[in-house]
Amino acid sequence: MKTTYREAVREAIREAMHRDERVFLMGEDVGHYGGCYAVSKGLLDEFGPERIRDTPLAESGFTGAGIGAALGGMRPIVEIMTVNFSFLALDQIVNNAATLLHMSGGAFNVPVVIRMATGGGRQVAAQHSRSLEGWYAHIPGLRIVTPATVEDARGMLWTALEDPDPVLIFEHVMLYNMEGELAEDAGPVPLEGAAVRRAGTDVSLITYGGSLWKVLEAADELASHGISAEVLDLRSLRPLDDEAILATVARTHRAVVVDEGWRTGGISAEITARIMEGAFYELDAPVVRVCGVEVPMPYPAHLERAALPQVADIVAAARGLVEGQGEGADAGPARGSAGGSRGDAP
Amino acid sequence: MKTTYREAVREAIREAMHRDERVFLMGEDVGHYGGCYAVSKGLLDEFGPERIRDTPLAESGFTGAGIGAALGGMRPIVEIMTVNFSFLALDQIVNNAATLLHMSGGAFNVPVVIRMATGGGRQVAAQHSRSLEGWYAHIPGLRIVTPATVEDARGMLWTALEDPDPVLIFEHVMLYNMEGELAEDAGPVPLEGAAVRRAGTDVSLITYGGSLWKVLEAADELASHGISAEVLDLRSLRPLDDEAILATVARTHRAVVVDEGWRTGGISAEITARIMEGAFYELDAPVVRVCGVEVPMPYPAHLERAALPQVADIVAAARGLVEGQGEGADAGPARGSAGGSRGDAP
Amino acid sequence: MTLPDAAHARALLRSMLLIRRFEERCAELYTQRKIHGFLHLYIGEEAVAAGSIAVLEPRDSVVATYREHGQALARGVPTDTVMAEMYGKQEGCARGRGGSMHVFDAETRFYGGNAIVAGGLPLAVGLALASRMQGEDRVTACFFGDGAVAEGEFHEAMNLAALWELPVLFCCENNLYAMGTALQIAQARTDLAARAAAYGMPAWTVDGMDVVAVEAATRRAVDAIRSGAGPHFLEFRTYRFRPHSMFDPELYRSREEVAEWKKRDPILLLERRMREAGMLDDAGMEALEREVAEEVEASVAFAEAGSWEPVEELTRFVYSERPGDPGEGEG
Amino acid sequence: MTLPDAAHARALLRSMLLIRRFEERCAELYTQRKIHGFLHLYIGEEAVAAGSIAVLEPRDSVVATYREHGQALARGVPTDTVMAEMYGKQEGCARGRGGSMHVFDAETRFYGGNAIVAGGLPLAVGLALASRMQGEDRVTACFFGDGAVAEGEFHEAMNLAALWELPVLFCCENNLYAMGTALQIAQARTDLAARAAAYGMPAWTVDGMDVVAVEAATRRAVDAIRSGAGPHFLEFRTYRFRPHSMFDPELYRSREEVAEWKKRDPILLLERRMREAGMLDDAGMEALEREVAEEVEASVAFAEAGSWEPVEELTRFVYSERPGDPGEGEG
Ligand SMILES: Cc1ncc(C[n+]2csc(CCOP(=O)(O)OP(=O)(O)O)c2C)c(N)n1
Ligand SMILES: Cc1ncc(C[n+]2csc(CCOP(=O)(O)OP(=O)(O)O)c2C)c(N)n1
Ligand SMILES: [Mg+2]
Ligand SMILES: [Mg+2]
Repeated sequence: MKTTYREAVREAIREAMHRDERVFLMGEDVGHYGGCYAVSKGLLDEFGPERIRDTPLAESGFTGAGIGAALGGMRPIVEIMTVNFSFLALDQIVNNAATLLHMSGGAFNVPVVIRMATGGGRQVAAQHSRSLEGWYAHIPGLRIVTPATVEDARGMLWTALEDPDPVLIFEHVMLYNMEGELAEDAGPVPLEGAAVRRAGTDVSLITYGGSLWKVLEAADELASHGISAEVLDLRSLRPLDDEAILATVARTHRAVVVDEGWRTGGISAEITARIMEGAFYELDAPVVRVCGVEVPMPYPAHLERAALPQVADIVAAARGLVEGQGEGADAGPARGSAGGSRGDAP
Repeated sequence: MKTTYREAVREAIREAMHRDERVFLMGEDVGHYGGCYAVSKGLLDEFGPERIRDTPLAESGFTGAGIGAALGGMRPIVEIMTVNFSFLALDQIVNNAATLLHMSGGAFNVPVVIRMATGGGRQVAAQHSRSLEGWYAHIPGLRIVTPATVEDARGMLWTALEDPDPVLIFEHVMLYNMEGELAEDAGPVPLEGAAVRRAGTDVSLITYGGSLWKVLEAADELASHGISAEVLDLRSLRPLDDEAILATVARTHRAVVVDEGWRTGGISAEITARIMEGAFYELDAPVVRVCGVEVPMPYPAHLERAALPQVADIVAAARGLVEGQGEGADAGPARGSAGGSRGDAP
Repeated sequence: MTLPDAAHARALLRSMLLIRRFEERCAELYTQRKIHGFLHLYIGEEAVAAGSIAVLEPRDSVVATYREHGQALARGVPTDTVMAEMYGKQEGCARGRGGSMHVFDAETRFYGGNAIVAGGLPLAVGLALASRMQGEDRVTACFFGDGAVAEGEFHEAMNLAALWELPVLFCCENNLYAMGTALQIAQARTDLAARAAAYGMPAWTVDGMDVVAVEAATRRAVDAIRSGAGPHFLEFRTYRFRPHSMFDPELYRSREEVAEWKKRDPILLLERRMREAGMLDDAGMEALEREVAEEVEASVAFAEAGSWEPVEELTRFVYSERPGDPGEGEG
Repeated sequence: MTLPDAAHARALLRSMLLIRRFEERCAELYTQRKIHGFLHLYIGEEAVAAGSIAVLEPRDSVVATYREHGQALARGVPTDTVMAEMYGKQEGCARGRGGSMHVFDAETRFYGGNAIVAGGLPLAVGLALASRMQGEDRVTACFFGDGAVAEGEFHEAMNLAALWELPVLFCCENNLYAMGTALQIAQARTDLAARAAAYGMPAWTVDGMDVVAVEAATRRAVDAIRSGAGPHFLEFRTYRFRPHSMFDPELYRSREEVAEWKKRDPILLLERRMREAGMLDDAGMEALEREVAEEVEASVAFAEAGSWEPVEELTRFVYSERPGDPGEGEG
């Protein structure tokens, strides 16, 4: 069955609400507006305003209320429109959701699911384009998942709602319109465990979320250059699937990490560090990172394109690594001038 | 002249306020209470309540007001009691302070200085013990400094106030009572550039802030085992001093990164990644990290001690690296059982 | 409200008309894919920006939201550079970095263009604090929507401003909706002026479709603020005629409601009264339309003729440039 | 306020006395380095917790702050496990993980023990929302200080509770100071009940030194909430006799002010009235003191006899344990 990512998330919410009366959705404009990305369109009519709960603009208040409702025995899905507004809810997410189980010595767990849109590519500038899922992965007590396929979008929400602890689901804004194949009987999908999306032998391309599709495209192009790239979709950023990361590196001996988030202190650094620690002697060359350029997102298309990892950057990095031309596309300022597809006007 | 870290910060504030009438201090309990760590004790009497400004409990409000005052031509020092409360101000710090210069195409810069206490070790449990300076280092537009010595505490605040952009200063809670030597004519200290605090040839111990003193102690102990450790104090986490990091690794060919912050996605990962990228072929063995255990801080002394990097852990890690016994003390759960000094009751 | 003199009435009408025509052109340019991203139109609400900002002096400061073309134009940010900003050209008032939601202009003390709901309020408090500490008699006018009133930052900013008696004018544009969320779904008490009064500051409700009323209330408030009476809060009752942004299917309100409000179109209201007062005739109106159309078209031409910032400059403006700097932020 | 019957009056007195003696013992234990970290004493404010929590049913929920020993004991969290928690022993009500600021107890629905000022308010709103959606007639009582009123989270929580008409009782302990910051330095309007009323919820000011008044006001509010009248706000005017925490040099208030308030010691007030009413004599008071002292000493013995959680268990409780789990969080 063909479905869009948006529909997959919506179906996951619908089914969960039918399956479990403790489940409800709350957030800004999830009801009457139909969701800022139209994810929850139609659900208000089906479930009513108690369970499809429009909230005031009060990120800390309603996220905290979701955490409290979870403590009280419900299974809330809290929608924060985008990760950029989640700063306003961060106290509740870190000081409460991530910490209560431990502070209470196991007395109170927090089964809340928090969904948010993430990522750039829509020319909505600095305050609306960040990718911070890797940043959240720093926080013990949280699970961070980044479904990249319609199957994961649908199945991970299901599993997240059955998890006793807080799960943050990051949905890349560029994926909502993406179509994919979903089995009629598709079920829940585990929250842990990376997936090899394409097998290969020369180089491992390690990525997740919205970047997966660029990486797969890059792998195609690499094939035409005679390079066999393995593509690993991390799927979960906390916990990371060390085994899968080390296994792919053990197969290819070279790795490129692709992450739309900013490079310094991003999840790309952690992956690189884990490879250093766990597969140093397997490496034929240092791991290369292709990341978002460290700049608040500029509005114009040509600058936004240059600020985000593109297929050409990934290809160049992988070729550089395999063909031994050094590090290839770097995420520093220099990257702006490399690669033919960037730099031209919109 | 002997002085404590606390006095050094206080003197830095005093002098800045005498030097520049645009400078003022604002935050919770900086005035009548004298500062929650007594840093600003006495300043209210000297400068009055306009310039030593007690604020209500409203982290976002007064931090944003500090950013606004900076836009308006003042040079505010905003004190957030501890990094744990800074989540409440994060929207203002990231969406405004870090971003305005870029969003405005250079029209408006934000010369605000934000100081906060960081770190664990005082048995104040999960909501008061975090080390998140490395996490903040992910954000472009911010400068992150972590003075470890009385000289840096005094001189970096001076320089920060002359910087046109937002500077976050992290003061480790365990340092306030520390005494150190300060030259009578000590001047401003640059915000960039790591410092070699001890020269060595066998292994580089890379650290910053409150951990510096444990690392120096570890280096002493290593010397007694015939291991010559070089100690690099990063001093700034954004920007990182790549040159200094790569240079010390080039000298010793082995590195241990010591960071009290949580391991996954911490600044330790970034440093490891930069060594991977810039000094891979210099390495005799993979970089080792000694970090805070990934757990919200427990209250009891023995568990807190086990959750934080200790001298014995650093020594074990460095010896493991140099003497070839593998990775030595790791920051995973296993660490809890290594090293003699931890694990006993308080 | 009695009309001001003819010249001033014409200026107010022109100010509103410029916003209207500018934004209508923006909507066209959006469908032509000249403007991208989020575009939030102010159409229907022009009287608020035109009437209130008319009262401000050049030394005053303005803080606005992502729906800020109206404020920017009323404030005198050049139409050319605002349009170039919409395009993303480097001749834009924020060098094209900001786009529609992030108009900035140092010349006119226009501090954005903030796309975080309520995010500008603490900034306005700080700007006002700076003025006070510097002994300047500036007023900082801070615009925000009804939706912002629910945010914690609103509360913190209101309390600080009132507590410290700062020269801030809070201009709440109550257009009854925050995206698709009607005021009564968002606020336990929908009388927003009463909410502000709870902080102990003067707070009045104003007909936001009547530019003359807007100006009069603002003048009273600004005079009081400048004479040291501390912050004031104005709740402007207004309505947006267009969807929230270019993506909004408008499921949450009826055509009838929109039609009803359009009868109180602020431009028509003023135009009618000026005609009744003999201040305006067909020829006068045509001339005004022509003048405004020329200004808008000139801005489009300016933007079209503008240039793209070279991609090599991508990492500029992450940190301030210093003498001798290559002008690059940290990579 | 007229006194309740003798047995109930004695129960209230006992409840306050237990808090007082427990905390006095804690202060000693702190100087003996048995208790560490931050220790915030409730001494002087006992009437608030004792009087209000007396009204709650077992099915109700309580959310408190870092100054929560009083609430915990009044709620019936066992004195033994609270004291063991102060020590950090694994027999503590939070296995020793939390310490003084983080008392938790599932049995009595005691949801902490939150050391972020105002951080518990949104949780209380959510707990109340859950009760409502589940059709339970629980009340959630949420305690917080005057300092919390300035926080954005206070505002957001108040609006949500009022908007959704949730069964929450907001118990504001106005002890006039937030650490060293006097109320008038923190609030533009110091009448906190009036501030709450602005959200459209019933809000009353109560003499927080009079346990009978506290109980009566709480009963009125809880009855109303349970019958579906939505949230209520009680401002308890009280005073802490001790420093903010064990580190506070108390530079911000005078000895005279403290002495003045001590004249209204809530325990002395009730004791005196009970004696006047013939409900209590010296022998009765001595018996009560003895009973309480025994309970406190027993809790110290319990804590002393407790054990340290093995360091190998450090990473437990980062994530929930599942069947077959080694019980370790992610490393
Ligand atoms: C903190 C935050 N939350 C959510 C959003 C998404 N958003 C953008 S505009 C808007 C509605 C704001 O409504 P209002 O304040 O009434 O202003 P209006 O758009 O009506 O002018 C929302 C929810 C945002 N930009 N910032
Ligand atoms: C968000 C936050 N900011 C600051 C602090 C530090 N702090 C702890 S208690 C306190 C004072 C709170 O005063 P109030 O709410 O009146 O409660 P009281 O201590 O008087 O009971 C402060 C500032 C904190 N814990 N959390
Ligand atoms: Mg609105
Ligand atoms: Mg108080």
